[in-house]
Amino acid sequence: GCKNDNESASSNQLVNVSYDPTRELYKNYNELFAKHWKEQTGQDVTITQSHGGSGAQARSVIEGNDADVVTLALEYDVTAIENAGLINKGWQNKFPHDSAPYTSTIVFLVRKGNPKNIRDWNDLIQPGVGIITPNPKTSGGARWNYLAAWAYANEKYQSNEDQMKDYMKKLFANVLVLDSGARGATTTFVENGQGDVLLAWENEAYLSLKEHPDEFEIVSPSISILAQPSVAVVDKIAEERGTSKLASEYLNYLYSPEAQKVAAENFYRPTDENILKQYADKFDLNIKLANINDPLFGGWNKVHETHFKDGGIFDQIYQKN
Amino acid sequence: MYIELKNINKSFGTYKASDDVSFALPAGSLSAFLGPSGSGKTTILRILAGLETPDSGDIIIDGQRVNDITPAKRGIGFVFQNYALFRYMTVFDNIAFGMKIKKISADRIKKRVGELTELIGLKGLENRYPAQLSGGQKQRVAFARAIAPEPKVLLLDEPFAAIDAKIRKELRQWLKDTIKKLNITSIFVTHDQDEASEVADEILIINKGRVEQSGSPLAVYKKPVTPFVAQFIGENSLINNYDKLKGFYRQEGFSTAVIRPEFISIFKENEQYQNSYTAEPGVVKTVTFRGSHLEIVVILHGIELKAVWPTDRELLIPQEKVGVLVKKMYLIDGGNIREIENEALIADNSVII
Amino acid sequence: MYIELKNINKSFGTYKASDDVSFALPAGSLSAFLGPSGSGKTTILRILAGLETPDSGDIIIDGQRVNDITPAKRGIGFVFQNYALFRYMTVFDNIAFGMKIKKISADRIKKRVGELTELIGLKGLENRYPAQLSGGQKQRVAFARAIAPEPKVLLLDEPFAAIDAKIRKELRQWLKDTIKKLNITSIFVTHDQDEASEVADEILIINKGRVEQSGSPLAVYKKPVTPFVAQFIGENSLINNYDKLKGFYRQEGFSTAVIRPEFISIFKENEQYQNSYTAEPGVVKTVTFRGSHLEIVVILHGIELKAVWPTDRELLIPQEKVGVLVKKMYLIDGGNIREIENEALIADNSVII
Amino acid sequence: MSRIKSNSIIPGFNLSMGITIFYISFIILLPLISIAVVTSGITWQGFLDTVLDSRIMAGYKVSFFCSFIAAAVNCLFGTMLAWVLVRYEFPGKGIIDGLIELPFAIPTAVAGISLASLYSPTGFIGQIFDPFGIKIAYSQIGITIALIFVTIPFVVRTVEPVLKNMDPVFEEAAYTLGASRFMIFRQIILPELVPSLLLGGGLAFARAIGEYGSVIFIAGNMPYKSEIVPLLIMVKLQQFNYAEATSIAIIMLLFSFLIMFAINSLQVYQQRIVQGGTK
Amino acid sequence: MGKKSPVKYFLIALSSIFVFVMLIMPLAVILSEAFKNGFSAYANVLSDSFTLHALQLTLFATFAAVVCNTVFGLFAAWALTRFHYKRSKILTTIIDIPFAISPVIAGLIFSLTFGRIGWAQPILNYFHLKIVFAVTGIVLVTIFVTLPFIARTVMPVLHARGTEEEEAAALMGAGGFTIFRKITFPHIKWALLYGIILCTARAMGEFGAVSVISGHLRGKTDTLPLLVEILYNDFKMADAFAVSTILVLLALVLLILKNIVEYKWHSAKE
Ligand SMILES: Nc1ncnc2c1ncn2[C@@H]1O[C@H](COP(=O)(O)OP(=O)(O)OP(=O)(O)O)[C@@H](O)[C@H]1O
Ligand SMILES: Nc1ncnc2c1ncn2[C@@H]1O[C@H](COP(=O)(O)OP(=O)(O)OP(=O)(O)O)[C@@H](O)[C@H]1O
Ligand SMILES: [Mg+2]
Ligand SMILES: [Mg+2]
Ligand SMILES: O=S(=O)([O-])[O-]
Repeated sequence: GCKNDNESASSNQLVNVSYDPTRELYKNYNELFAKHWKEQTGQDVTITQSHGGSGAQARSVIEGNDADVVTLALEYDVTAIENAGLINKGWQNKFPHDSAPYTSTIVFLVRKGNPKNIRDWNDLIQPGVGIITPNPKTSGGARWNYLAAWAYANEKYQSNEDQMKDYMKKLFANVLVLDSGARGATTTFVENGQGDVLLAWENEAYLSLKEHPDEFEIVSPSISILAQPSVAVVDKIAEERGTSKLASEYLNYLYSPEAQKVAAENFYRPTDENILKQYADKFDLNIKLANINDPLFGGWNKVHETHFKDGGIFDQIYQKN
Repeated sequence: MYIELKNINKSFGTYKASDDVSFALPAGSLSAFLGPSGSGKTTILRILAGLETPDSGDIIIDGQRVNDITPAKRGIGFVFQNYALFRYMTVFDNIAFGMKIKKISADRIKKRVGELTELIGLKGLENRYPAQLSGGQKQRVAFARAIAPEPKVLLLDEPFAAIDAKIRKELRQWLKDTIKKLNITSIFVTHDQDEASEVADEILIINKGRVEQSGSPLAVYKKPVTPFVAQFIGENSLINNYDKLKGFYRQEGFSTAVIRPEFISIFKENEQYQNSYTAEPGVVKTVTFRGSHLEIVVILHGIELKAVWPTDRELLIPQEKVGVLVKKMYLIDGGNIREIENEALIADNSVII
Repeated sequence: MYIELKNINKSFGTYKASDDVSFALPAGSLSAFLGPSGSGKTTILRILAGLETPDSGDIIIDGQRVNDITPAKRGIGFVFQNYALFRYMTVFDNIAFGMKIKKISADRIKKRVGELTELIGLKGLENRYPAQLSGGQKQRVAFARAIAPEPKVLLLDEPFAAIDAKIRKELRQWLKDTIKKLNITSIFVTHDQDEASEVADEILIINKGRVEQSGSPLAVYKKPVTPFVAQFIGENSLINNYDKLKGFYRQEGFSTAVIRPEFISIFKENEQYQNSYTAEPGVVKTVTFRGSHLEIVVILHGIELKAVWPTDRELLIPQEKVGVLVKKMYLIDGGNIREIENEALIADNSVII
Repeated sequence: MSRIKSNSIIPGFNLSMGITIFYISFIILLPLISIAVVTSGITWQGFLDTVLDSRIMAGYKVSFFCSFIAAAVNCLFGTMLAWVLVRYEFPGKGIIDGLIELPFAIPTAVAGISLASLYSPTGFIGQIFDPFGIKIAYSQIGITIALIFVTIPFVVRTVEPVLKNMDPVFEEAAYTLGASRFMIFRQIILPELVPSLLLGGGLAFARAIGEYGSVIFIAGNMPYKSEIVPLLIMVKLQQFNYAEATSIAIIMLLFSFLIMFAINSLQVYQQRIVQGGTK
Repeated sequence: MGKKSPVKYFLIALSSIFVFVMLIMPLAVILSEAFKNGFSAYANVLSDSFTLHALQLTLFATFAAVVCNTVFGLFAAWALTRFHYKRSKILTTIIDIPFAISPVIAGLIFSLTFGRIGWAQPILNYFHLKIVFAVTGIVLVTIFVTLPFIARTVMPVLHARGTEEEEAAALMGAGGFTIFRKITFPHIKWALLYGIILCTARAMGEFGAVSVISGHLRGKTDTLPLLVEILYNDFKMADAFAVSTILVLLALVLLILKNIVEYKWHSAKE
């Protein structure tokens, strides 16, 4: 093939700092992309993956983990890297769909046969229902759980904030264990048999189902939230390392039909409508999905200010009284 | 007899630490176990106290067989070699310990501890910790602690071993006087014969787990009954060719002679003396000052003999020619001992009379 | 002089461990530091060896000031109190260590270690580890190790402290003979006066960081120059009301008298004796057998006095009436000492002559 | 400049002291400075607000309480284990002895997950207690259990050598004075063990307060009830709030030092009793 | 004195129960989870290249930490026990700090010192050094976390023994290295080995501090404990526990070694 003189050897090395649990997803995608890149440029590419809690991963990049691209659970976490001056402003618009190549949503995982007959958010605040969710303060995924519930409450109580808060209070009063991460919550629910319902990312719910097909079922609530894991090129680092082009292409290619299929196979909802339709049997397409940019939320920054900041609504729920 | 041991045996593994030990001690007596290191002194004491169980034999205290009775019930006080004071207790608490266990009232404990600190001369130091005491003071606290519960028998394992030479001497006398005053039947262990002689009414010479001889210090000194005792007690010269000395003849079976310094008389060359006829000419080899007297080594027929010389007489000097008279000796061999007098001297004296 | 210390001072914190220490010892001499525990003996030895640095003063060995010379270069052999043998080395390696450091050839080392083990009587035990030796054997290995590199000065810190009474006595003589044979200038530390007297040519009495007196053992014994020495040396009786004794009068400023046992003569009641006129009647309080002699405590005008009595004379018994003659005494007070004779005795004797 | 010099004849003072100080500075002190550097980015008021926040205070309470109980339990069982290992011979002793350091080698998260599965109400042990309404996992009991697990080696391994080297003569002395076994233990042996118990217990306590990985899986992490301080630090970090995180860290460090200092002081006091006066 | 008694059996029983509940049962959980999917699944996990790399990195970091801390521990023990140094108490306390510090904070302080936002960054940049989020950082925090072990096991032995043997050797003119090698080392070798083993156990198992500083780069900066967490978070419970068993196995090997060492140490003391 032809050799590009401008690119040094290191430019074929890519570091993707991602979150849990996207290991399988990117393992598959990286193979796909390597093939694609080879076809395109004739070069081999080595991609190093990094996985961890979304927030902790963002921090590691800020503190010195040299990531060319980040593929995190929350826009908020990517913004934090932006604020540290490593990602250029406007990264959300660099790639389609707010730079979220695949999405997910929040569903309920209940025990086989749904003994507590949990169908929708309202069933969760019944007395005697035990809920397992990670802590929105420490887990990115848990924030989606929380926001989905908030979207439901908004619908149900017609934006009456007092009633909404009351609903949230009742909901979290039923929470038995607030694990620090999504996986911890899943273990608590699945392995340790705690609670009646686990609030989980759709993809994680499917993973659990895959491991224990006979023990659980997934319940889709009437309304949920569109969880958009964001991707971005860490411009400053990519430039330093001369991988900007590769990094861009790496993320861009996520939107290709092949990559979208890989996402779907790994239980992420493809953003490509056509591919999504192909997997209609897999994903419940009837859930009404709120969006983080809806006026109700007004984007991550506002959400953080209102809900998750110290003293925000989430803290008020747990106000000691 | 107050304390009796009958045919006590005790082995550690294959090592026989007590070998058919029997003895009896009267009430109120103060006895010493004297013997070389490893001879089994501590073992006997520990068996008496109930800290070791004998393999066989009877332990009788005040007419009662106590083999199966715990130490505290035997009425025994034990003073350990390194005191074994409780490091985290004050002098008061150390002394009071045994009484507290007996649930004696606080008032009476206080009174008795007061008396005891008075007795041991440590009044006012009740609140000190053992580390704040000198060796001699520790020793006395250990003593007070042992006698506080008013035991009938007091056992002391090398009570003076860890103390300064000078203080040791003071303490010996103090201990002897105090024990006599309290009138407790007591046994102490030592490997220092001066100590045993000075303190004890009766000494038991222990060797290889056996009691070799017992009796008053002077009696044991003057009349050893086993070869071991003859050699062990006193500052002896041991010689083989004893028949070279005038007045002594080789006796069948006895290969070695033990000669005490005081068995030897030394005369200055120009001195007028009795028995000069029997004395032989020798040469002074060394003169050593030994506290209150001089120790002289003289050579006689090539044999080195230790003798004493008082500090207030005219000094002897090395190489000086002197007259040497060996008055008697012990002959030993295997298990036998025989005391023999200088025959020439007997003859000599009989002539004069 | 071979070893000289000049005005050495050393403090630990506020505690003055060496207080203006000066002395000089000739080549080839064998000296002893004698003093109570904590008096600063070890400190002086360690300063000499270079193990401590003095605050001020000069250390001179063989005419050379060695203050700033490293210990290893001072040519000093040191025998530590607890031997400090290298536990993980055999006897051979322990003795050879200093020579190996000096890069002496293996052959010569082997030869010298051979000689030394011969000298210390441990031939054949070269491959033992220190743990497999008895106390006395360890002591001798420590000695051999110290002299192996042929030091010019040998320092021994309480060489006998951790050894059995019986073995200690043997070892003393051995050490003395060996050092004399090797002719190394040596100093050893002890707090046992018998030991110092027996082994050393010269003793230095140390008290509170100061050298109180130095001289031959007999000289120090016979003529103490400070009150401390008078009390410290010998088996003394200390009395205050010395003017009650016949022939002695209270002297201005001297409140205490020190009387040695050999200053006292004791006479049986029915005995014929010289000076009987001057002797006073006393009563025997206790009789203690002390190895080769008896120690007698007599009471005279209510004063207890210690005296000696030979074992070969007719025994004294407690309560026996005896004649007591005090021939002389030391009077001490503060920093002064005075030797006084019994005036009655002087008069008495002068009469007879 | 203070004079750092040794009068000792033993060589190597400068070299060894130099290396020690350099190493300690580089590995311990230099990084520690960062805490101060980062925290200086917050006002004094902000610092106080952060560290005195009611949720954080609740966290201290949980952390200290559970760590204290864990350390206490380990003092009790650690002493017992040490005793059994030193004084008795019995089959399986080697296994017990060999397992003591296991908690060091197992990653804390693995330990936490295993313990959570054992002690959850459906778990092997949890189900025994569940009928009695006792919830072990997801409560402070669970936190305590995890902390006990990770700090087991400390007390056992500090007490063990002391017991091993203890002269039996003290016990014999008490025995001849008529003391019962229990009294001998309480009045003679225990005081001898106190310094090592303090040290082991203190180290266990300090370690427990800082423990994160093994606790969060079994804690339940309910605000005000079972949230530990390290988790709260993580919460702050999750919000990229470094200064507040290090503020809390400083408080924890101070507490750790206080504990160490207290232990040291107590030990000095003990030493004084044993060694007599200050020298 | 103490004959066989109910107390003895009670204490042994109680201790056994404690050890069974607190140590053996968690171990059993780990093993049973690891083999949940059968032995071949287990073997697959262990032969995975990332697992092998993580094992390699763990062993490397452990080795580096043990070597550094051994060297340091010996010098520190020498400095703090062979000489009367006024401030030795303070130094000893500082050496203890890593015991008292939360591992998470331990990791954080390194990140905040040597990381992109750390105050030492300009210096490191100048020299083109990368410490955190690289193997160096992992080694550094591992050193930090295990720093006290060796110094603190060796120090009491040296302390208890006094300095006379060293003085004796120095008097004969032996140099520092000779004294250490010939005189000191034989005394401390078992204690040293014991400290090394403790240090190794802890270094292998360290998670919190390393996690903060690793960056979790697969195949580069993942240690075994980190790999365990990633597998776990990836809904691969059995794989996670399978990897844990490597650590357990290493630990058991170490513990057996430790028992041998201790046995020898104590028989050497006799
Ligand atoms: N518990 C034990 N186990 C094995 N052997 C022992 C034990 N106690 C004593 N011995 C052995 O029994 C012998 C006698 O010991 P014992 O302590 O009675 O001697 P000792 O006369 O008191 O000696 P020392 O004067 O040195 O104290 C020694 O050889 C000793 O090694
Ligand atoms: N390194 C030190 N630091 C502080 N004080 C010391 C030190 N070495 C000795 N001392 C003090 O100096 C005094 C003299 O000690 P030294 O060891 O010289 O006495 P000693 O005459 O050898 O006593 P002993 O007969 O007990 O060995 C003692 O009071 C001792 O406590
Ligand atoms: Mg004994
Ligand atoms: Mg000394
Ligand atoms: O990985 S989480 O941050 O979503 O827990």
